[in-house]
Amino acid sequence: MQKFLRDLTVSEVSFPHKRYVLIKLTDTQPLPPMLPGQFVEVKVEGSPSTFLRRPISINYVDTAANQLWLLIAMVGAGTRTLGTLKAGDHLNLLFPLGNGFSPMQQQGETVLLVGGGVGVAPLLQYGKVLKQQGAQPIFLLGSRTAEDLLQLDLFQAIAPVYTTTEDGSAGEKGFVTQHSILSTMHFDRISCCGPKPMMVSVARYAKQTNTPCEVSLENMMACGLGACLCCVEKTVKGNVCVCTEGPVFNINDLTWEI
Amino acid sequence: MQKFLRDLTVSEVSFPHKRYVLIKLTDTQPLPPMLPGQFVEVKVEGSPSTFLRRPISINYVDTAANQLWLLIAMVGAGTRTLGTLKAGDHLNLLFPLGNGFSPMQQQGETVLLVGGGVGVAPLLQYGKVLKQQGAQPIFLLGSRTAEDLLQLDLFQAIAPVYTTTEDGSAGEKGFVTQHSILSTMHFDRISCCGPKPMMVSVARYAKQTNTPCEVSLENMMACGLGACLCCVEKTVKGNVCVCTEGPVFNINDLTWEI
Amino acid sequence: MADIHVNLAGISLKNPVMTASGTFGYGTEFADLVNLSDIGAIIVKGTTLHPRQGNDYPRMAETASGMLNCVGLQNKGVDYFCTHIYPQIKDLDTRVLVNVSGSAPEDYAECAARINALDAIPAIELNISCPNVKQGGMAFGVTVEGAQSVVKAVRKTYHKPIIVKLSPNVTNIADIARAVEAAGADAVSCINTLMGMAIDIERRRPVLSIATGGLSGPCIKPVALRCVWQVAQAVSIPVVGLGGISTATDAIEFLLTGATAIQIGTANFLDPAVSVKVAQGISHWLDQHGCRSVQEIIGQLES
Amino acid sequence: MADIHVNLAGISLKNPVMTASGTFGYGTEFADLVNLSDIGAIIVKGTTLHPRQGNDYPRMAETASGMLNCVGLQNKGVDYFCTHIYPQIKDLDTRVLVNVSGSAPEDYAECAARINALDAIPAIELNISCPNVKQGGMAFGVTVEGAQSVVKAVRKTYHKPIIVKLSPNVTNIADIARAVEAAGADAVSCINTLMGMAIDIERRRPVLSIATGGLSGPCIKPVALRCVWQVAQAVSIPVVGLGGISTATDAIEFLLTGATAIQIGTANFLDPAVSVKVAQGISHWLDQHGCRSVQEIIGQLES
Repeated sequence: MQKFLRDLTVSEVSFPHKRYVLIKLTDTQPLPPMLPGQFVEVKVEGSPSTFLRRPISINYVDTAANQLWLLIAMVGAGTRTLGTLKAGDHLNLLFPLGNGFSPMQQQGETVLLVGGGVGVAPLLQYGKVLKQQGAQPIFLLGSRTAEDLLQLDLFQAIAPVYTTTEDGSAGEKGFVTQHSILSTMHFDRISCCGPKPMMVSVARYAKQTNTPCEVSLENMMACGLGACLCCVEKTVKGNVCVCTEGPVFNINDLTWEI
Repeated sequence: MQKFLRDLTVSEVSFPHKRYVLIKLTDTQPLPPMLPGQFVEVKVEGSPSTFLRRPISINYVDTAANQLWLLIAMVGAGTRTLGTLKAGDHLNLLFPLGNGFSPMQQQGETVLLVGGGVGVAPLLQYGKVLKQQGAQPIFLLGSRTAEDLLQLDLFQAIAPVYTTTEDGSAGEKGFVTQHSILSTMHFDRISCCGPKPMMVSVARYAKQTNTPCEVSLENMMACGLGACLCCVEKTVKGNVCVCTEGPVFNINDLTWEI
Repeated sequence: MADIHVNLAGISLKNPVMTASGTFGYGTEFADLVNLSDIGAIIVKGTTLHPRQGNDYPRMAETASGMLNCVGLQNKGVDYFCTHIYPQIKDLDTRVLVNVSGSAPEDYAECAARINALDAIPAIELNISCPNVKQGGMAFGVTVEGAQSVVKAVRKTYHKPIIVKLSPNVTNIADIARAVEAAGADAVSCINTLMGMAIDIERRRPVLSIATGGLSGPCIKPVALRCVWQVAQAVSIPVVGLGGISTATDAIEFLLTGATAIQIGTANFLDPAVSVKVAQGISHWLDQHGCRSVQEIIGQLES
Repeated sequence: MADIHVNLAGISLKNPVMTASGTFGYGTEFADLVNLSDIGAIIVKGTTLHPRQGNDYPRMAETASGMLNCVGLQNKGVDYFCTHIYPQIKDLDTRVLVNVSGSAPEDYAECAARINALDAIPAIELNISCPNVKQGGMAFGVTVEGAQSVVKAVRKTYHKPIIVKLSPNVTNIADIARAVEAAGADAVSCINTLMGMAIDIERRRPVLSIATGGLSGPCIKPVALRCVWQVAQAVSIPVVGLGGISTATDAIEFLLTGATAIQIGTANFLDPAVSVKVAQGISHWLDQHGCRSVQEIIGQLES
């Protein structure tokens, strides 16, 4: 897919929760085609300690409004600086990058979309697209506490949502892999995005139940274009760049111990 | 004089001219005593290419309003970033630094204060203080064009102002050292701040007319405290720090070829 | 419009801006984002005789105005390059050079021999300064003998211009430059990365999988300028300057200091189109300053 | 409250934070702005046997996340220090060390001898790595022989702990560290500045009066960490880490990597109170992480 380097305009900034910022971007020209699971590399201005671009997954694409949404966890100086953007500011994006999640494999398939923390971000767009294509997405979203469950209303508008929280303040108490639907329901396949420990245990579940499973990795990267070779993941084909061969991988192609 | 490291609050930002910004700062506690000709070192936030503090001369001290004014030429990334400050922002200052201009030497003395470009900044406070002490300051201010003549109204409120512009758009055409008052009037002494070529020619005039003369230097500096030894000027006593022995020097102590 | 074409050891470049090895892939990765024809030359990533998997992840750490990497020459080997990559890039409307690395002089020589057969590759750059591989790599670049052993071996099998990429991690880079010139190098490029390290205090470990890595980015520009200055005075072959260049001003600094051409490395990660912007910026600056040709500034530093 | 006191070659410091030579004057310049008693040690500016005027202006250039300087050891000489400065600082409630430099081993030895007589100076730091003086300075620090010649000469005249400040501008800093240890050094500090250069393209000249200068600031921290890591593994005497430290996190990185104490240099120019903030930050971090003493992290890097 063709990549672009553009200055987009910030049309709206909101804070679903104090540690997360949702930035809605638009452009004077139509936004290019983007696949669910692809990501962007943003240039952070005004943060002396931030040298490299920051890879951010595509949260949602509102084609009608020509808007691209980025849901960002403010964990470091770079992402905190992104949280200071105001409507009207410009943000330089290199996008769309990576391969994205698999499109629907068969009409009506049930696809479990498992997200943890800010890892839920790309699942919103993916669930929407799967639904449009005729699949039956089911969301399983986990977080530390109820207030870390992001964009719940938007997820619920698309498909059924099941949740877990570590403190039990919402949904079932515990980790996503402990949720009861995993033992009561069948899924044709699973797509997962979140902290690595979570994705590993989801991958184990998938393997045990012989369910096809893909995960979205977040290895540290510089260029996003496959040039710096820094974000490599060890796969059955050897070291490959997460930015170009991923970020989404089928667990059978990884060398995780599951 | 005791030095302080404080976060002052920006109370007002204005632009006398597109290339200059006037920042008025205040503090919750009384501002410390400051001498005319002393300077501050400001910490520039949010400018990745600006590593060091920026030395800025004290333009004016409004004791009643507990305000410190900085008149800044926006020439580089650091000073341009200072131009983006808004009322309510904080600015970290290390101040007051340096020795300042000489106080009044004798009641009623006529002191010619020669300023060029943004070098006029410290002369506003100095002229005010001399006037208060009972001297008769006279301002001779030069610039490229009329619009580069800064704070004219404020200077005129203190004492007579004579001007030159290189393009003749205001005052006499030419450089300050070509102004007619230098041949028609007598001055007990001269204080000067501006581009080095201007200060050198003023120093020549002073030497020829046996007029005591001090100049304020702007050597590149890092610490402002006499520790880094980077801002040295070659004087009759050897290399000395402009930040501690200056910025104001009597021309007889310098080794300029005049 | 000033003439910004340069001649580098007999190779004519439409402008002095090259993309540094390992920072621009094979060029094709950037084709959507920049017009490759506007780049003076592309130096494709480090190529070795045999395929290499490189080092484990993590390979990167962000630092103040720069980054560390310990990729470790991951590549599919020279034969894969010749059969799969070369056909895709041989017709690019720019110069394509190959960066060659190895673990022994013989490896370099054999790898270079196979590239010698590729008509569309006018020259190679020898990487004798990679800080991220255990055998060879930087080991060759830090001694006169080691550097000469590689250049002499390659000189026997490779019959086009050889550019030798020098390491800054030495006591006297001028000595190494003189040594490779004597051994038959046609040009030198400097500098490769500075050896550095980053620490994760929470995990109490080095950030990088092999502890140390190569530092690049604007943070090393002052060191790179000093090295180019020292080397340009020491040798009569052309010098290619690199190290933290991200603007036309940076590039002009290197040209004045004695570089015939410059390379842009890490800056490609921040702006994929930076190389063309720098080339245009050099041209614009020359016009502004009444220079008819870039030759009027190369090595014209007064001191 | 964790115990952050450290013992450096027999000298007890109330905390591991020292201010680096040439960045904190004689301490007194900063007395208005920071409580000197809260600093582990102050290393006063480079002192030579005879007065030195240093290099001409300009001596400084700002760089990406750092600065270049070519002060060139401007100081009024050891006798002036003993008679005029020492009386002002001998009663400070912190450790005051003197950094000694020279143009010949005999100069170092004679200068050290006069400081040996000062009871309130518990140790000296030998600067064998100043990149900004023509004779001596770095010349000694880049060879095993040169480094040993200075240390051996001083060892004869100075009878308290000697810390030798190492240059990063070498091929193998571990070799130099082993050499000075063998010659009788009680500790090493690393790193001094990296040799660099800045260019003024409009004037077509180097920015600095002597063309090159020493690079310092956060930009060199990765190189400094690598050097401390290499040196700590090479010698059994304590290592003092410096190079781009401006936060407690930076300091902890160096301590984990093997530094017994650290020095803060260029950061003093940005925040005169940074040294105390770093000392407090180390203490806070240790408490947060359940460490009773800073000893629990010194050299505790897993790899």
